[in-house]
Amino acid sequence: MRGLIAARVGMGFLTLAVISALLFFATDCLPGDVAAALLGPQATPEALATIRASLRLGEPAGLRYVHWLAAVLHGDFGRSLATGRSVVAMLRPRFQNTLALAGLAAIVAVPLALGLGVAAAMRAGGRLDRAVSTLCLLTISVPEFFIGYLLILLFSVQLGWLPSLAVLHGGMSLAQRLGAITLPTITLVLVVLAHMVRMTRAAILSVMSAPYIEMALLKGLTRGSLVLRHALPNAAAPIIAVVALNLGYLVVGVVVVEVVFVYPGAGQLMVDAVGKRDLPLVQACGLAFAATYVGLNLVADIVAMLVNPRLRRA
Amino acid sequence: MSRSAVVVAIILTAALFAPWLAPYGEAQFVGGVWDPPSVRHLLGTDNLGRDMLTRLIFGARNTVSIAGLATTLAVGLGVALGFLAAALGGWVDALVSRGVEILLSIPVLISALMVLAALGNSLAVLIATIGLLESTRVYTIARAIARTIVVREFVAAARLRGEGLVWVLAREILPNALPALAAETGLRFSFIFLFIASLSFLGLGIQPPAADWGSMVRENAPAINFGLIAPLYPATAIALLTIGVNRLVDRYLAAESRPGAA
Amino acid sequence: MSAAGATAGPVLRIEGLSVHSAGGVALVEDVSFELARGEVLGLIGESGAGKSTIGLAALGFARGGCRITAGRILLGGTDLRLLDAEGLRRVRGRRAAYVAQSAAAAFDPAMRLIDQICEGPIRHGLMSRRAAEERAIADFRALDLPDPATFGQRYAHQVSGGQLQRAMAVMAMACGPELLVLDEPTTALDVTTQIEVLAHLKKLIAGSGTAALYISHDLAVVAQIADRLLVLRHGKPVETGSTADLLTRPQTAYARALVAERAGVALAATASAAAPSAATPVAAASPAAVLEVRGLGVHYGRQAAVSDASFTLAPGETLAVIGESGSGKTSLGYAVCGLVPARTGSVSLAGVELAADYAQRSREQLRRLQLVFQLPDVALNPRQTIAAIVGRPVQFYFGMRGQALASRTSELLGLVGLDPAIAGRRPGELSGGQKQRVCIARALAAEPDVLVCDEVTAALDPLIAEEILQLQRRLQERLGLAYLFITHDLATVRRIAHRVLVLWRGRIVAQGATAEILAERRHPYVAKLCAAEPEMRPGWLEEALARRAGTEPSNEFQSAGGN
Amino acid sequence: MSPPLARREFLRAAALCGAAGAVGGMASLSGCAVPDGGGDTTGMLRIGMAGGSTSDSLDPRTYVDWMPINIGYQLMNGLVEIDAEGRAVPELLESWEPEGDARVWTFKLRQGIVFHNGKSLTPEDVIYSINLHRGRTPSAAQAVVENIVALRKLDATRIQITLAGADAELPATLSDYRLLVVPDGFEDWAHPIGTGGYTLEVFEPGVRCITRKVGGYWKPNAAHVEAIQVLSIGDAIARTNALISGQVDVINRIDGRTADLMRRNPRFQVIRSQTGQYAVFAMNCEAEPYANADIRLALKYAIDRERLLKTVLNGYGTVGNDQPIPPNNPYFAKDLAAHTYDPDKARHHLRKAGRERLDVALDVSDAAFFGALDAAILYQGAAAEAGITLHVRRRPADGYWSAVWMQAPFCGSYSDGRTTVDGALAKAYKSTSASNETRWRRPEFDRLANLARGELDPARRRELYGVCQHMICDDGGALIPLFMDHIEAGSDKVRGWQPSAIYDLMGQRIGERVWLA
Repeated sequence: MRGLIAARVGMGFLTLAVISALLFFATDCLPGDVAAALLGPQATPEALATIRASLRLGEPAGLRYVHWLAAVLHGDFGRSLATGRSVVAMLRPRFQNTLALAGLAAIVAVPLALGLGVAAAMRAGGRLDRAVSTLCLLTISVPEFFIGYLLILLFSVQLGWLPSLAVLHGGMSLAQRLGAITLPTITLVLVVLAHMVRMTRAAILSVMSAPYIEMALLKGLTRGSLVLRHALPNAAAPIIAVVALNLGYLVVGVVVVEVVFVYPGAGQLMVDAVGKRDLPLVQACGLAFAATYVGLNLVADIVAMLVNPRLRRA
Repeated sequence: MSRSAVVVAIILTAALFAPWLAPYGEAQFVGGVWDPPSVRHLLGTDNLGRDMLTRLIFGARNTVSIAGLATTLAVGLGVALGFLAAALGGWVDALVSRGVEILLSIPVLISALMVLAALGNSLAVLIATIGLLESTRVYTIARAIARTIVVREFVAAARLRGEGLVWVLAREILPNALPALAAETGLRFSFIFLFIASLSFLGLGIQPPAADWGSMVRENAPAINFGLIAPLYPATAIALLTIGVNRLVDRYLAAESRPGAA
Repeated sequence: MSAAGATAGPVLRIEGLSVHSAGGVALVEDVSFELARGEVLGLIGESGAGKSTIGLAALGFARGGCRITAGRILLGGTDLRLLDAEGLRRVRGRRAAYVAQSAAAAFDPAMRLIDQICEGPIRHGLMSRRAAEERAIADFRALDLPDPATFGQRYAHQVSGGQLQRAMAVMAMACGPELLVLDEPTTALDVTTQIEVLAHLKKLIAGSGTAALYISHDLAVVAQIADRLLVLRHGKPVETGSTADLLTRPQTAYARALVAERAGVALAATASAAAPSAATPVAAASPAAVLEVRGLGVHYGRQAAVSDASFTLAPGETLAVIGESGSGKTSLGYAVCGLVPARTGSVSLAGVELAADYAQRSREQLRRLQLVFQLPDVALNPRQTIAAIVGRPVQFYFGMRGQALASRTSELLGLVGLDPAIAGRRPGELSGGQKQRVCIARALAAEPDVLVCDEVTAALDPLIAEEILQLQRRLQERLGLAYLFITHDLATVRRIAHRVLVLWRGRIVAQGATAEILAERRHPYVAKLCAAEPEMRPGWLEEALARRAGTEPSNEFQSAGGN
Repeated sequence: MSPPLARREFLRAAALCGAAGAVGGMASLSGCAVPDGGGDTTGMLRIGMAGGSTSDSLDPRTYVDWMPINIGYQLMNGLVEIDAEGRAVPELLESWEPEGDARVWTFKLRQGIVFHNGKSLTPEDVIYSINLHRGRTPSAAQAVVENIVALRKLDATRIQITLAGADAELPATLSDYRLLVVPDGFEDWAHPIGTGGYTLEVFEPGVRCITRKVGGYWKPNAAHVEAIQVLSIGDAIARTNALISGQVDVINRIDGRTADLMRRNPRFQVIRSQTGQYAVFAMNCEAEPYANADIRLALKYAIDRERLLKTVLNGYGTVGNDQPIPPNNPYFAKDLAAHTYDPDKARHHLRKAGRERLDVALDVSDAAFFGALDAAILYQGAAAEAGITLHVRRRPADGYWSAVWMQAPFCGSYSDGRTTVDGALAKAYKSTSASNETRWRRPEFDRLANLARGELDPARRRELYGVCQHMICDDGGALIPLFMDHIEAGSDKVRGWQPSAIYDLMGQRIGERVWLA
């Protein structure tokens, strides 16, 4: 078990290194550079030259990447080309916001999805099953920004219960904070719910035809304990995989929700950074997202192993 | 014919015969902005004063063709790589899986943005980009499915006979993986609609004046604040096609899992 | 044998029971019988006779899509067919319990054994958790399971087949049911483990006074445990009576065939060592060996599955490889085929040494050495038609196409006794016997010199197994095929093998002509194998146990408990 | 020089909802409960505006987008202000005198002004602040002050500026929002020290900023509200919803349709400013086929400007006539023939250029100007009538201004209103301009424009500028279909809110001007 984990963590770092290189050279080959992005179209050639000189943009990309890598290995993620502020200082509050929103959405979505998935599996073919699957297909087929707009229209404009702006800042009490991110959380829950419910239902149903389920039935167990005590633990592996995939989306994929709810998350920061070719910031955001994603996959694999006794002492 | 089959059939005929069915030209301006439904415009007009019904019909053609091509590319690439990784294992599996993990961990909008900004926003590049990015997700599912089949005896029997890798993948593994892959393809087809819509958030997406349902939801979204239902038409169209396709997949799965069909 | 007297009325009375499949086919038609307290009724018949269906009906259950269409099922006076789902649920496990054929599949792999065993009594509100656990541990001790106090903490994959089967019995008896249904509980076990489990089951039933329905296709096994027998064929009752009467004076023709077939096997076992039975082929002296194996060693990680195995196989000869499960028989066969790369030693075909890994062998070498798997269900691709399965090797090796291929395929199907019309159907639609014939046809399509058969008859009913063995002898005589025949069933060895190779913990402990090896019982291990074969007369079990208890062989031969 | 609309934050620009001009309004105008925005909002003016980005800084040399400019005017003061009629009026410079040929100017400093750190305002401070943008500087305002040759302190209250070329409207040029006055030698841009009505309390770039009122503000009738909170809200629908649900008092950049809707509800007010902001489809006069004057005219006649005004802006703007001076500008050439939509005239010019049909591509993105994509689609429809096949190529908003603008031969662009006519002409039409997007270089035009700039006699100057406008309109490569109004909206509680002659939100000085009823 430990050997396996060490290997996976090692692979994780390798992945992060490759991602940082990929992001660097991809952003670098995009048209324009940070000087042009900063000064805009009115920039005079002299002003552009001054900035480029001060930020050492003249050096070849490879050299700049090596400088950046060397600095990172010493724990210094460098300063933003656009603002000169420490990249970590810019990213930390926003990444905390992203994790907070993703965490809250996960706490609501995962149990709800498992519950609905199990319930649908239990009464497969019944009215509840059809209702749940229609709800899932509906949420899948509506773009997330549209769900966001509809929620804002209903809850903050019409009913006025909840603010449509999820602008988090120091001065807010916990209640205000939760109030502010309620609508974005509901949007995210609806977006990831469907995939998890359908996969949970499919995983449980595929296990329901196993001989030990028939045996449990012949032992006179209720359908509820049949599904919860016997089917669910054995359907855990595919369910954990789909939960990890969706948690990854909650962290990595929510740029659009951040725009609609004006939520100061890391997604928009990264999009801004790419827009301005602010390479150190792009790298920092990219690595933060990648580390979270690789970490999530690792945890998912370990949990999957723990749940399956056969692999526990592998 | 079940309800969902009828819905999908209607949408496909609309897609195939768009130019003949549509009452007006794809980009023809016929009225004011968001005019209410009338005799001349059954579903009213869109954000530029074009006939909504015409846009939906042409939108069907573009959406189904683009999403269809992208899905085919995504599923084709994802399944091929997934099966290879499962069948060969070892360094092939490790290499491809790490590569996929890299692509999966970069926010999808950022990767799309980089590729489209660098290579230009043509239709081919758009479909290739969506296909490539979505194939990473198909890969993970296909690999998991193939790994359960590769260990079966009949695969060993084929390999023992000296069969080549391609034969084993295509004739031994693929037929058994089809049911599960069908479920994944159904979902992927719908996710790709939404991908096109969110791309238009970055000013990307297909070249105007072509219509696609995802972008139409995007363009007409503000109307809801005026109590107008303009964006609901494309949104409903996407919902109907998504539910229709996935219900048909469920029906195929039920048929597949009946005894005799193993 | 407990007294057969009915005290408070029959525990189970089934009247005119009929069960139909989803497609409307009658699986069971108009079956009636009674079961008194403490009495054991044996249900005998080939697969497809409806035995399991009746067993499950006794718990008011019908598998996948089937429906109980007629008759009454009275368990202690209550007709199960009148109960709703909740009523049935309260009966199952509590008043009537079920023991499945494969314990490995019937146990939930993700839950500790003790939790699954105590689940019944706790959920039915009969006992507290602590009381249920204490009772289970007591039962473990009664059934000689290793360190009973902690045995329950293990998971199903950490326990041997025989131990699991006993644990399943404990689980079934946990609620002290009135009726116990045992569905072929020992079939999946090898001979030596079978005796132990049978003995424990008999003791358990006798001790608790529970009525039992014992389902099996092996007359000799049922004879040891059942008071009365009911013979079934195609879902209809054929004959019923006390075990002793039926075994000695079977009335109906079918019953007689069953008894005779099983007796034939038994007779051969008891025949004096000297006279080789007509059925046992004599190795024809023949010149060059078609297959030569020198110092073969196979390792899984650090564990040696086969070490230093050497033997030869002549054309047209059958060499049987016998030994308990876990003795390395299958590993040997797979190593010869290259499916499992051998660590040491060499395998040569017609004098030419083969690469250890099949992938490095030439197409011609692969063609001349074919493997037939044990379980036909998994050896055939469910999505391909029979024509595709059997035709592919012909197309692959000999490049035949179109009409020539079609006629060759039909010829092959005919060769193995199958109607060519099934070419268009899929494996899922065929019976076990038919599927095994397709596997053999596929192997023959390559026109091989050597056929490695890995326990090909183990999963089949005796009558069908018999047909497959006869088919293989005919093919051997016509095509000069050489067989490397892996099995744990001595009867099969006697019927088909020229020479025998006995494997124990990966080593060859004996090798020679069949009659010689089986008759002389020189080697203690071979003796133990022969002694473990049940004979079709009541009371044999007690003698065998006494014999085994008396001459307790040194612990090295203690059954490792097949896994 | 002034910042074009939101072109840096491409996502915000894209998020400006590609829908033709229609941005979220309010479905039903029935009253709805107004949730409290949190914090002590008594006397706090809450502004929700587009134009903020995570990389904003308060250093005037970096001002390119709206939010930093708005905050800048809260903390600091400029040299000269532009009033509602567009005239240059004194701010920190009390009065000014040109000498002889308007090449040398003397400015008198307002007295008794004190910085927030107690230091009183001196000529050295003004000179230092202007020099920040001269010479080797990363400032984009370098082009604005390029004409200044020498900057001298005359005495304790006066400074003298010598120009390379005469400029009759130098004071208006000095009203540029980047020429803000800080103490001599000041460098700590994270905590700017200015003479404005407010001091900085909280600044989170791209998120929000709070400034608190400073007592004793020298400017009469200004700095009424206790505090100002500016929130960066990129998405137009989000901005509108924030106002409707009462989370902010003022929002900028709403579209024509939402404006109509807001107007009908007494709880809200809509402010419309005509500041000379215009959209342009720029043709590269040095590239084929745009080098041919007739091709340029054909394209100018092939666009339906009225339909664009109605559909894209819902009427909130005025039809443009392919030259940068708006109708409400005193120097507007009234005798200019309008290029109204005329497919036949377009075909006529095509035939003069020796062609029956024309096939061209127009690169565009919503990062160019608000509703650019929809305008291009409408143009495509109209041009087809004139036998012109216009391929609209939608380009990603990301990097539009570096990858498409000035690269593609025919692309969408934008210009904000200028404080002076010369500013407008110098920006994109003089041969020497770095951002001459049409590469239309006419020495004769340069000579006339510079002559006009130095001309002190208004009548003569109007005549000269008239000729310049004719030259651009008839021969230039700029197809300017629309002048676009700035539209902003707010709750009726906000008082003293007037349309502005330049930029929006009262020339970005709304913070110190309005009060809450």
